[in-house]
Amino acid sequence: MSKVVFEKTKGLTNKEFSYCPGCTHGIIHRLVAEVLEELDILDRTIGISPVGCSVTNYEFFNCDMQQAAHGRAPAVATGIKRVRPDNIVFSYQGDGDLASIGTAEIVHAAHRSENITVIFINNGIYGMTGGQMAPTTLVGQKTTTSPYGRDEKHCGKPIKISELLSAVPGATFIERVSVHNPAHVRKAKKAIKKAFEVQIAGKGFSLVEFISTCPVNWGMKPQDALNWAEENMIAYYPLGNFRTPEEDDK
Amino acid sequence: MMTEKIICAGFGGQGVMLMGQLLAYAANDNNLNTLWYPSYGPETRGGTANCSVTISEAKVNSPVISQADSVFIMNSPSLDKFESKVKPGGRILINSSLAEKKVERDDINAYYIPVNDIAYKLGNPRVANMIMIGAYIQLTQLFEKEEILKILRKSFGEEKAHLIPINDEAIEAGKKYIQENYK
Amino acid sequence: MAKVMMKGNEAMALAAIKGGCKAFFGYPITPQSELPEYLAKHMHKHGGVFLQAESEIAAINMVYGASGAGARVMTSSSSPGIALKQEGITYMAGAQLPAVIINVMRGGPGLGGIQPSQADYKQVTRGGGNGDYYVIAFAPEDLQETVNIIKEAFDVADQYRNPVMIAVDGLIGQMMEPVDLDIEVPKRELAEKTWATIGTYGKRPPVNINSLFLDPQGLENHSWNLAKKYNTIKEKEQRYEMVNMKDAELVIVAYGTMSRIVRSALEELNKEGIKVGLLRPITIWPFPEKAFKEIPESVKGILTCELSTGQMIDDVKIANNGKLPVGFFGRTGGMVPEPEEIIKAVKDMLGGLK
Amino acid sequence: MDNKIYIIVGHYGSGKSEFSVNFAKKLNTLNKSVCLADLDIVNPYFRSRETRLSLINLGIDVISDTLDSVKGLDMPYISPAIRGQIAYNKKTIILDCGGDNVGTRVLKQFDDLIKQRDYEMYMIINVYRPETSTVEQIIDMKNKMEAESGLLITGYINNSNFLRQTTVDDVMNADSLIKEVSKITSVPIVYVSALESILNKLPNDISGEKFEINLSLRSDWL
Repeated sequence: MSKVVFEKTKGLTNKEFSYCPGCTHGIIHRLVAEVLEELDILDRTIGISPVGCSVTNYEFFNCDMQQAAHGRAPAVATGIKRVRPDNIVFSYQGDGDLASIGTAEIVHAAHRSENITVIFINNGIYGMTGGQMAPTTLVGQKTTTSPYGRDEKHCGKPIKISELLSAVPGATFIERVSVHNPAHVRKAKKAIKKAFEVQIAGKGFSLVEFISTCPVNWGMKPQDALNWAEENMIAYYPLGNFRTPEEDDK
Repeated sequence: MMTEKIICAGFGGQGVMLMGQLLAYAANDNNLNTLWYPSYGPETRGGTANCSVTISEAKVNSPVISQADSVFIMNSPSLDKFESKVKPGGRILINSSLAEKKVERDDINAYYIPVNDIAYKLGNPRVANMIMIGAYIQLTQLFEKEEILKILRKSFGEEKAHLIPINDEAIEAGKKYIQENYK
Repeated sequence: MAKVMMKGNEAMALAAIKGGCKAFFGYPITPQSELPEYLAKHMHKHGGVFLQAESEIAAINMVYGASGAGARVMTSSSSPGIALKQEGITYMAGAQLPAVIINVMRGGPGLGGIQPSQADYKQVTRGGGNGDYYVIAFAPEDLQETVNIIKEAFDVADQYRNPVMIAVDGLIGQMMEPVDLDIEVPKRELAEKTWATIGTYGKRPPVNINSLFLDPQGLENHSWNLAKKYNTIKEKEQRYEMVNMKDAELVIVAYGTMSRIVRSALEELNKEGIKVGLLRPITIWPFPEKAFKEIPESVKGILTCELSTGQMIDDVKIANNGKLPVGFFGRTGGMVPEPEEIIKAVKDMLGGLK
Repeated sequence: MDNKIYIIVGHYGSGKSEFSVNFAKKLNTLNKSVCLADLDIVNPYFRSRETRLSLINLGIDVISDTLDSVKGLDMPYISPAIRGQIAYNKKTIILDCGGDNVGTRVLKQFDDLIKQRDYEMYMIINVYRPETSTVEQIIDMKNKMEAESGLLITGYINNSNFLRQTTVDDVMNADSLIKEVSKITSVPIVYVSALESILNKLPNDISGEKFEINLSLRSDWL
């Protein structure tokens, strides 16, 4: 009798990912989907697709989905959760979406401690529109709109969303993770699980920030991109938990 | 068909809006058509405030009153602004405690009532507007005092029920002032 | 229930509750703030949700989410706030989501002023955001009509899966009139919201609320399907009132507060023996073009009266199609004319026609 | 079997995609098994993928993004099939890149695989584009594109034109400028490309093999 070594999660559809080779969207999609399945909440989950490279992720997540305007996913999530508090609601957003155009929406969703879960992908660049500078682009990093490297005197230092949101009283669970190696992938999945458990328990706003890569727009091979993320991104964006529900913090 | 168009004008805080609303509520209780319309926004906070009320047996159309049957003037600037809005033969009720001037027109009926002084004597300066209402219902016989009090009781509720007697006194004082000074 | 005296903004809020509204998301702006204030006080008593959003943009996107999740939902604002909401409104039109949006119009452009205005006519009737779409727009003239229309509007929005806007000027929001909130309004036959994202619960495949089309052909097909829907709405939902048309020499086209002022003017003109009719659009989109076919032969000209420098006049000209001379009278910036000004405009126009 | 990789790079708007499409068709008529991969993720318009269907009808493989999109789609997904084709080593591959050094950045994904194969990287030059109008500018662009891609440019293509308003003099003036570049950098001019009406009038001693361009990406009115 053959043993099943790898079974595709029910949280994903059969559609093949459209992402570039080496893009971490695929693995993060899979982790989220596995958690939804393992927590047995998939059939009551409503997800929100952003504007960005993952704009069509409603094709991949095997649950009800709504596609939102650029940056507005937390507001859309709020609308859904307020009228359907028994459903599980998550938004999936990139750094242009969440950390730039949608800063008001994410800050206020955290501020109200909206009982939703946010999956935040930070790869320091705008992928969809072709490699422009994001608010999270590192100082010195070259993009199409910072062709000489990001100059902090010109456009500031990269924004640290997890730190920023953990200063908002309403934020219940905030953790920054990475998926650059298998050990961190396992850790990342735990964080996602915790975030959804916080929501299931009705404890309020949860967000997991992923240090992610964009090999194509960074001009690197996938493995080099992972190494670069580990050496440069994580140095600036430290991994770890920033907020956890008080009663669990022992 | 009866139609009565009223403009109330004064400072914000003098209860000008409430005067108009009371008359509109009373009209509705009497199954008359009515429309109350305020000047709104920053004007209502400390600046000049005014509202207009139309009461009619017919459907009320234009909310804008160009020629008023009755105008309440609670302060001096309002007299300058609204004297021209009184229709010929109409009436103007002036708070002579604050508006010292007399009207310039001779085709309207002016009533000078020192409502602030009377209110002060009654022991509550805030009921000046109710003295004006008393004067108005005495002049027009449009509503009974009891109808006005009924609306006040409802809007004050239990919490402010103790304010009913002073308002009753104020309306009565207004009525009396007209009876005694404009026979 | 007997008639009650209510302020326009409060009456609109209560009408929404009576119309089955289960969620409200908004942001304060004069002259409509009493509306969210009223709902903040009362919505929960009716099992509904009230939430003050961080901005108009967030509010309309909350409406998008709640509507997508199958709820009867409303937002309200005033002109500059509606401009901010246009992003969400076009997404809703694209994703075919119903909602009721109240616009208590004030003067513009820019921050403008807080006094009554109808200068949003084009913002309201031309879709307002990007893309080929329209919102169904009602422009009632008094509180009773406003209340009845709001109660009906939720059904209209659900029937066509499209946002419905109630465009009233600041005066209607701020005034008090007796109003009966329990008058029965026509009910529509509504299909179950099988498209709503409420969780699959293992009973059906996942659904998706979306306005993105990767394939231009797909987007073209979608746009033509929407156009077909809008044509049905044009055919079935034009609403208007014709007043004093018999033997009229002139017809005034006016809506909202302006039509009330015109009514007062018509009474005076009638006393003078001058016969003028009123064509009052109740829907401004679809514009009541059908009404223009009912204008009698006796009419020699059309006078458009608006609280703007002239926006609806374009639609009047299209509907008139060159048949009769079209004149204009307008006040704007929050200035509201007295009936005498309309009377003068009528006499001027009639004088020019003779 | 010619299983070379031809990489077409150049300044934004220099005519890379037009050349790539025409080049693919030409190689196809020479009975080569051709695969055209559109790597342009910089700008979603005027890309060779727009001619995808007509090329497929000719038997040319076309790889664009993972969604196989045809028209201006703002989804810059690089298909894993491109890597597969390069490694497969059986077909003549044309890699049509996006503009500038930003457009060559994507090549970094495959540079090791490409180096294992026989490749040519042609830089298309239109000296009438403002940022490649001097010898210094062209050489600067070449250096930047090589740095970003990790690959070396092996030939120039003189594609200098003003679309339908191009004259023989325009092409000749460009020829002398690019010759200068060629001399300094020791990289040959491999083609001179133009519309047929111009190409026929060019002298035989002009640098590079004459290559006829048929406009396929621009509509007639452009």
